[in-house]
Amino acid sequence: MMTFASLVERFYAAMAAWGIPWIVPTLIVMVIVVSVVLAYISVAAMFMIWWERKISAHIQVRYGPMRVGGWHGWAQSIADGIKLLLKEDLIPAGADKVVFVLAPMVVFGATVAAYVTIPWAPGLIVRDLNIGILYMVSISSLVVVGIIMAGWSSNNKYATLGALRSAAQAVSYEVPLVLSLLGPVMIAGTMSMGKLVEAQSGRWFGVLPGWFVFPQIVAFLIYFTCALAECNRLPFDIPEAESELVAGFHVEYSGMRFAMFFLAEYANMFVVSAIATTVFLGGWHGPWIPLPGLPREVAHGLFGLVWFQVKCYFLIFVMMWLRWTLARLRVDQLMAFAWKVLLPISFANLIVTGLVLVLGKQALLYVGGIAILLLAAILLAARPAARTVRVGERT
Amino acid sequence: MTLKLGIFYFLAAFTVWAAAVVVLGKNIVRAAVALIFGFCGMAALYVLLDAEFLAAVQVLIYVGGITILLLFAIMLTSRIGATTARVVNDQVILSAMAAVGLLVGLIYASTSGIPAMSGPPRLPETTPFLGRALLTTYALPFEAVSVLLLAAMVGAIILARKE
Amino acid sequence: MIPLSHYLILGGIIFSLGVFGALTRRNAIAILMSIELMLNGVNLNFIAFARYLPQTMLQGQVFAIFVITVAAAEAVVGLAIVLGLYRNFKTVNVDEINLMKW
Amino acid sequence: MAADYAYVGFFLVVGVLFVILNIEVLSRIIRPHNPNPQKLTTYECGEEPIGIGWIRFHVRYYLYALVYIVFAVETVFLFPWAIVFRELGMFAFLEMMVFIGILLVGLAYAWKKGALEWA
Repeated sequence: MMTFASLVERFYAAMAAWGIPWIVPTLIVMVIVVSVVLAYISVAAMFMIWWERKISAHIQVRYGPMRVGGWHGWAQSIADGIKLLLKEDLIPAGADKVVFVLAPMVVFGATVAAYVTIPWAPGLIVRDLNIGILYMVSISSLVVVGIIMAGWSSNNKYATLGALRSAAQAVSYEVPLVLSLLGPVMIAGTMSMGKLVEAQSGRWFGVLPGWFVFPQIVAFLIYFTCALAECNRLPFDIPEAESELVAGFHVEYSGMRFAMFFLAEYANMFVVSAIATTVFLGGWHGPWIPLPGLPREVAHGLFGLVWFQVKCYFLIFVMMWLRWTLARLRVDQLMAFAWKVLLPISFANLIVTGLVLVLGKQALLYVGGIAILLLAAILLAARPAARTVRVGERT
Repeated sequence: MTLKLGIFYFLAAFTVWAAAVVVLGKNIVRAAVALIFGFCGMAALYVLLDAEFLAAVQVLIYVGGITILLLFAIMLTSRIGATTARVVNDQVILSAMAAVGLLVGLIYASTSGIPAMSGPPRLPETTPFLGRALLTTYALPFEAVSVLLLAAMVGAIILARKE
Repeated sequence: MIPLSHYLILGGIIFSLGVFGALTRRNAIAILMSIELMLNGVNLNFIAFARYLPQTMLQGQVFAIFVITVAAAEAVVGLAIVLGLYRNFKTVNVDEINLMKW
Repeated sequence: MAADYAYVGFFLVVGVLFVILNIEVLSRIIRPHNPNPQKLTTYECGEEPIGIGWIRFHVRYYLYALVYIVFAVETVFLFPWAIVFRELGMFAFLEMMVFIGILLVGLAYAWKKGALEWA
């Protein structure tokens, strides 16, 4: 919202008039901003944990948490948090203690840093970095490093194996993820998150909203699939498959250390949804009405804030819904899917997008036809041959 | 701008400390972890030099790619039980003399050979500029890079897969 | 403004540390890590020059991208060679691998 | 420009401080602390752990990471291309197609050689 920026400006001016050096108001603003973001992360994560339990319960026709706090057990996550705070902290005797302690810091710090360039509403973004989307991709690669550190330092076979699988899966799905984000970047000609949202303000053919999901539907589906894999959500949760690896890389973490990983996981779910919303679903765009008694910008900003949240939580809801609908993939299927299906399709999407942009819209028909043929050919070629699994074969 | 200078000194100290742990550390995994922090410190220094695209590339390629590869290779080859093994060979003194000599030469060159330059007040956004440069002036090296990557991939697969 | 020489000296320190590591470490992977450090020190110099010499039109940054690319290729192939060494010699300590020494 | 990234550094530092505050300060005051050797062994579903957890594993993990790096480097070149390609037009498009085409040969090779196989 424009008014936020002007408020900050007025605060700076007032401080300067008082003769206070510029560093003081700058630091005050930074501390306020980071506190708001951290509070949002904590509250949103707690809400998501409760929500996920309720959704899973309703899908399985049961109630889920009902007691703590009265109405539908809304305080369940708070109770869980207090319980984790009271739990004893154990570091295994054989662990590499320095790396063990550092790992949750790397994971959580990187997750928090990703919130710097999320565009919440018109003009309401902590910093609109000009390499926005690339920044998002590269900062989230730090999370993978943190996971390897956690798994390796535990000195536990399950944890090591879970971390390795997690890293292999994350790097496999990273490439199609980045390629799918490139389509919208090519259309908009910018990487900044704020400008990407602004580029979606028009309309397609005068009726559909100008969201990039319509020309880039293939890219959106690829992105969402890869985002599920990056978050280790089902059906891609092989790294922490409880039936074979107990819990994956964080088996040995207990109490508050485990809570930090848990918090980062849910915060990360919000980040990937926010990227999808920003890049494909038009960010804060949506219908809005000028509210009486409020300036135009404030009304627009408030509606934008609401629309952004609605879209993000819708995507998070889909993630949770999928978790209780789909079965877990086998490791070999998981890897083959990333490299042999998603990667060729995302390259094809990139090439088609480029052709349409270079040749103009009239090329769309030809290109569309060729693309469908190509996709069909690739899918046919990549279809796994009927495979007999021998008894006792290990994957 | 003494604040910027202070940040520079902090980042420089952090990066040099991380590099020293990489070079002198006994535990190879800890050296790799220190290398990750060193790469992040370098990325921050790039940002200080207005090269934010390169900073992102540094994090994406070095931290997200090369260090993961290094960690995988360490876990594939190291006998972790033997941590007390000697980490340096018997040329330490000679090598230290060579490194210190090199450092002295480099410091001499950077302080006396190059005039003090202040640089422009601010660079424009670098990414479109880099894109234009890569696709026009440096088109040939750019295509050569793809051949290099192809060769590296093929070679590494052959080397790593031989059973 | 930070003087250019600060960056150059920092790059020199990191490069020299890398040289020392590459010359002294026994573990082949540690040698590769030291070489990555050397490349990073060089990159810092390139980017510092690109910043302080605007008439070069960011040539330094373009070159740094190519250096990062070559570093990636070097790590991929180098580590594959280390894996091959380990398969044949059951060690990655370069002073124990003396097949080609006399 | 560079000032924008002060926020990035600040967020990173505060994120780390948040973890330290929660684990080492807030929780340390109220949580119990009485470890014993049984508690401090690594978890292996109730069995006594045999050997250390730092197992050696299969080379296939390395192969995936290897192919990943090559394509990650490629995306580094794709980002500046995607930004400027509308102004450079057909020429830039063809150039990038050559680049991608050569890398796709590598992908086909890896595919054929079974580097993408989990076996």
